Amino acid sequence: MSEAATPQARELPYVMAINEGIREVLREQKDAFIAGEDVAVAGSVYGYCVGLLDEFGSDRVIDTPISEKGIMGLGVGASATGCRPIIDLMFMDFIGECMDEVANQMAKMRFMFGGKATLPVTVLTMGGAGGSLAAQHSQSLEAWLAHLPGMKVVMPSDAYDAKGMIIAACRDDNPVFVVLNKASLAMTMEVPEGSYQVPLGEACIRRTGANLTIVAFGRMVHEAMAASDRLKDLGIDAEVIDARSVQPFDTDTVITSIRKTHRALVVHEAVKFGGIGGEITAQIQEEAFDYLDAPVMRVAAPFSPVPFSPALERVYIPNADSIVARVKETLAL
Amino acid sequence: MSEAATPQARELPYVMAINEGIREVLREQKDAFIAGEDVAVAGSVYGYCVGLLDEFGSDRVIDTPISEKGIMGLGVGASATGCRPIIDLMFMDFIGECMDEVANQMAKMRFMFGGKATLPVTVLTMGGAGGSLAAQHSQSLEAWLAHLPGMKVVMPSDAYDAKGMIIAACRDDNPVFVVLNKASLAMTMEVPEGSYQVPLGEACIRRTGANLTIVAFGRMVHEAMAASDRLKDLGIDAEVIDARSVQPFDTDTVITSIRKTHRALVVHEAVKFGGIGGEITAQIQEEAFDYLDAPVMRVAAPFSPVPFSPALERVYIPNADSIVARVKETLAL
Amino acid sequence: MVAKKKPPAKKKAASARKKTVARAGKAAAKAKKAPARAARGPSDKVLQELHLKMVRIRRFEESAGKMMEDGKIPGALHLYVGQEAVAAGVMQHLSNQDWITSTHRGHGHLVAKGGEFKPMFAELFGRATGYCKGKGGSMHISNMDLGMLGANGIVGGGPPIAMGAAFSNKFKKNKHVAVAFFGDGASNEGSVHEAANMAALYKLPCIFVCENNGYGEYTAQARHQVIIDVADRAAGYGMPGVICDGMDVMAVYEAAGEAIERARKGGGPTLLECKTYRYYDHVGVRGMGLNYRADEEVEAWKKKDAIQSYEKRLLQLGVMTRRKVNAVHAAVNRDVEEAIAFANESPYPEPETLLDNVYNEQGA
Amino acid sequence: MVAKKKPPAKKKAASARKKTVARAGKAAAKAKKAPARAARGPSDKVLQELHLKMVRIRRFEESAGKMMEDGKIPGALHLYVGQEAVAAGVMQHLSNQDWITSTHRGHGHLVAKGGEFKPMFAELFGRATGYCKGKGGSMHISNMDLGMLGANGIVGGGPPIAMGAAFSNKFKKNKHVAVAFFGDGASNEGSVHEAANMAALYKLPCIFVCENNGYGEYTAQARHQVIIDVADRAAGYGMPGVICDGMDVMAVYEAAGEAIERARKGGGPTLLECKTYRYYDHVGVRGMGLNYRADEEVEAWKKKDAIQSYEKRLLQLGVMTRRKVNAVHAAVNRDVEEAIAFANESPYPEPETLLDNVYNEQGA
Ligand SMILES: Cc1ncc(C[n+]2csc(CCOP(=O)(O)OP(=O)(O)O)c2C)c(N)n1
Ligand SMILES: Cc1ncc(C[n+]2csc(CCOP(=O)(O)OP(=O)(O)O)c2C)c(N)n1
Ligand SMILES: [Mg+2]
Ligand SMILES: [Mg+2]
Repeated sequence: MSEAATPQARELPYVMAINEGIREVLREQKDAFIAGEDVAVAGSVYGYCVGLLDEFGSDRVIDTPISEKGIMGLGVGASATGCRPIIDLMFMDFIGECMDEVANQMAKMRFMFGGKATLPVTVLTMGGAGGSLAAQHSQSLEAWLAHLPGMKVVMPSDAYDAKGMIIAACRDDNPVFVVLNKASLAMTMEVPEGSYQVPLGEACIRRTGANLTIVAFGRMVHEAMAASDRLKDLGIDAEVIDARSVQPFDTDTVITSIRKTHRALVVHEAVKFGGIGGEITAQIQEEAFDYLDAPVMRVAAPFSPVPFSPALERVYIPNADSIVARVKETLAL
Repeated sequence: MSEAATPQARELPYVMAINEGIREVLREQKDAFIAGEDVAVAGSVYGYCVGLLDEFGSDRVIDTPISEKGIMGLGVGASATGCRPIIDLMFMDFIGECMDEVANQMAKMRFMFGGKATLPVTVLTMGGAGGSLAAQHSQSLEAWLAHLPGMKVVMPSDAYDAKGMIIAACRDDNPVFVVLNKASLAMTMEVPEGSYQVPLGEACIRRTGANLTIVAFGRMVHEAMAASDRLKDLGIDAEVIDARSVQPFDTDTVITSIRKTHRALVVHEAVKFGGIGGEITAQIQEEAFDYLDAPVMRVAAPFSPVPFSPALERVYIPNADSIVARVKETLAL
Repeated sequence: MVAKKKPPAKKKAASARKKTVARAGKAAAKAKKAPARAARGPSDKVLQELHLKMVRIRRFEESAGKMMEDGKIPGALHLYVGQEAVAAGVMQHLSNQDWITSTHRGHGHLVAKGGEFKPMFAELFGRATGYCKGKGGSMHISNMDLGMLGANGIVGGGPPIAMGAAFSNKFKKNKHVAVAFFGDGASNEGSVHEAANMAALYKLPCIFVCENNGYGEYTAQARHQVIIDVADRAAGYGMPGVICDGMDVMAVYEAAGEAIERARKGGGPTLLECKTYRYYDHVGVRGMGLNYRADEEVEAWKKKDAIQSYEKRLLQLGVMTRRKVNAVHAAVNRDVEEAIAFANESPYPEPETLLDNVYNEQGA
Repeated sequence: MVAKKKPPAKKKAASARKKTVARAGKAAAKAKKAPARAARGPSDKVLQELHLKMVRIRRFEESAGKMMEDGKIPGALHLYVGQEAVAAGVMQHLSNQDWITSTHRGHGHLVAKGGEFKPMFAELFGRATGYCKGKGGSMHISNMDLGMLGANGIVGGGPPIAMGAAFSNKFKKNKHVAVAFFGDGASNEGSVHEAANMAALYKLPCIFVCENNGYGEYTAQARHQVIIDVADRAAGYGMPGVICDGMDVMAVYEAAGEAIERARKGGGPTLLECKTYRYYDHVGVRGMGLNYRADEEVEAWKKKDAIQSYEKRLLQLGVMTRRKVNAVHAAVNRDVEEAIAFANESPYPEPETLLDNVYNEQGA
């Protein structure tokens, strides 16, 4: 692994970091291929598969019909029989079209077979709102996947993690969903060349703080960082944790932080009711009940489908403002 | 409505209460019909549709092909155009086959259309483990549905509620999932004849208690009652709340109880991680933080698919023992 | 990895094609010989309405494309330009009591079903005066009063819903039909398979109109299915499969008329495939700027432009004069301008309305 | 609400049927004339293996039924009795490197693929010595070493997985195939549609074997689809559709042989429909005791019993003697008894093993 070496880093947008992650995997794993709608000739509708067809050819970069059940079944069958498929599900919203293949086949086959099957399959999919793509192209449904024994689910918040987690997911011998965020595609940062892993199941402390722990998922990490800047002025020194992995979830890092800060806020883009924030909140109060000086706060989307109009979508998506407002309200600042 | 009258009650098993609920609906609503796999000629594989074909005929009691997407689409299209369909999804585990129709069409159509569409459709489905039906015929996936704005979800725990909630669901002008439990089919109790409603969104206090509130979903209500008997000997006087409705959830009844008891335990049959218990726990500590003398406890299934072997399924499903054990552990009794 | 050679069964497919194409041929021929004038041919009024429908769709879409490029329309916009003959030819047979389900490329269907420009542009602009109060946008634009069950952001999302609407019609014993529009790409979705089988089984008044424009996004038909004619799948459900020239509004009008009449009479569903083409990119006008189809191909199809060829025919037949035709265009242009002005001046929805319409509160 | 009259396309279906039945007819005829002896006919060894496979399946299932009624087998048990010729005729052409996906009615497929009675009964009994350590049971019984990708509790769950396994074979450029078994009822699932189209598009070595036993649970085929032959759907994917007598193991053997050989040679997928029948109820032996099919119908099919008719033929051909046949039955009975004893004595899985096998811990 190139972790040993010190690979050169350059500014790279999230979208190209995804591209490099897939590219590294296809280079290092001869049994790996990527299949999905318009990933080959078009290079994916997001552009993160550009150049893959040229470098790896049509046997390993495969355009599929519009058949999510078939595509996900391809991932199940091919991974159980010796390949390491990367399956591209264009929008996370389409998971309803293949949820049986995901939930009843992919996640359960190993267990049902008494451990005799191994499914090294990675599913890349795109979640999140922000572009007025309305109710069927903007959802964050990670809570559904995290509720599935046998499945791993990660949400890289930046370019570095996107590349590193795609590589880690594809090296993992379990089904892994890598939930990307479409509003982050153009976000740039320093990304090393070559191959490196960001381990699955490990949260990352983006900022250390003394009296509030903010646990954020995916793109919300950046809103949490912005909010923490403004909270400073209110005398709140927030520690910001990028959960990075939803399943498995890194409870230890979160609990350790809260034992120090005594206050917690969980923020995700998904609808609050039934969102992953409930699970995290429950775990926090189970493990750090006596350390909490205030109820664990949740900031998430309100209980409605994602609206089309920018005027409504703007107020729908959680952001730094709503985080700050929530903290002020709960801590009566 | 026959609520006014005092209808005669007789002992009825859960399965026949379901039958009467559907029967009352088909009698009082001329635009209602029931469609599903083997509901007509076979009277459903659970037997709760027996006699319906004879009474209402093949125009209103309809056997369908094995096509869950088509069946759920039938419910969406027929309800949006003036019918009041009852759609039968034989096993809740099959929802993955039609999750797009449920999540992206049924739950969202009204909102996406700016309120111009009304979908009075009720989906009956069967959840729960206990019969060694293994990983694909034993799941409890209510958390997926409760995370869907636009959808209502109820889980009747006994025969009386099963009949009354089916009638209430079918009279409601929104999509409603009635999640039944296969291990409760033979459970009998007094059920009134004729038509009556059990309102959606209202929890029910099954037993009043002083120092612990147990919030239970579906069949777990009976385990909670059994556990509360044994907790008495340990000096714990538990109040048992049958949540009955998952979406909307009756937070008020639960919070009021906890303000009195200062302790709470949530129990459901679904896998704990990502289960509805997390949401309920989060709401409890948000609204009654200062009243809690101990962390909110959760008792639910461990993180694995449902195993086939009775030897494993027995330890997999939450029961009175695991509830008592959890209480002892948390309250250090 | 795409199958190049035709597999054995191709023969059968071919024969099926001949049979069905023959029908469409007949229709087209009849149309060419003496359409308007023929005793049983459509009236001048119908011929003029077909023309108006196509012009309204074309102008609406061309303007929507511009508005998008001017930043007036957020989100994804899938233009119907090129396929006007299909929506016009089918919708000419439908009343507001007949239902349709549409696709992500749905403006044309709504315009042909009677959609007004003002609330349509307002919806695309995300304004409170839109058909969906700004909550749906292009991919969910709809109007229940017009019998339009919505555009749909899910490919293959419409057919099961249309089948359900057709079930309603049969249940209520009325004579109305439901039409499901879907693309060649959508034909590979399981939802279409299930809906078609159920419609045939229950003999529902449901017409499955496949607008085969040769591509699903950037993937050519030959790269997403082996068959050439989606209509070949009809036999697998026990329903008639018909193919017609989707650039010839008369051919669509006649083929759709037969299918819809059969459905109204209790004859069950039909799979009607219309061979057509979209002029602009999959999404937006220039889209991603990929060259996945040859310019020659695009030009060749444009030569068969549904509106120009139809206008020529109308002039030959004397159904309309050049002046009349120009007047139609001018009037439609005025409508478009007024509608855009209306949309521009319309207010955005108030934030407080966000949580409205999630549930029907009158419920229960 | 079921369509009674045959819609127009029925004619086409009928013709298709004739064509394909002709093929199967040919096969059957050839088989009848001089099968074993014919130069290119199957060897005695093959003929005897086919017989052994069917007898093993029949005995296993009959005993499993008894064990269930004796309360030894928990959960749902779907017996394969009656359909033995299909599993035997297809599996005779497969090695452990060829993959199959099965259904909820999967024991027969696993036995024919080489499954051993001891770990199979142990699995049905929920014991730790079962193929799946007692975690899967009847609906998920599987053996990767034998190339058996599992029974499946989801109707239509297998075909997409088999398509994926066939993709693996093509990707790895080996000559192995994948066979997806599914029922007439499953043919209406969208998953089968999507898998078939993709297999044809990529020309995968995938054979779709539809075991048409005339019912999906308690619903007769005429009440779940209009077509009579599921094979009619093959043309819609551009793959050959073949029908054969699923009660005639030689007919299945020959039809499957052709399809599998074509797949190994890169000729792509085939939809092979085998007309067969299940003797017992949908689930269990007597099941729900509904009378949804006439006793005469059941008896008529039993007259064509795959094993009895085949044994007659083997005796005529002199491939086996009555004594040899009896010896086979006796030996298989011994195997069954030993296996049941083994299962009975086997321990249940330890509660501590519950959370094992959810993830591959060696992962990453
Ligand atoms: C279930 C689903 N899968 C994929 C997509 C992404 N998508 C939107 S349009 C489209 C192409 C549809 O092609 P076709 O059905 O031929 O319609 P056309 O765009 O040609 O009008 C795709 C793949 C989607 N919206 N929904
Ligand atoms: C997705 C799904 N829908 C429904 C069922 C319930 N079910 C189990 S077997 C069966 C009938 C299947 O019929 P067919 O495919 O013909 O197979 P057969 O039982 O005749 O062998 C049904 C409806 C299921 N297991 N999975
Ligand atoms: Mg297309
Ligand atoms: Mg069958």
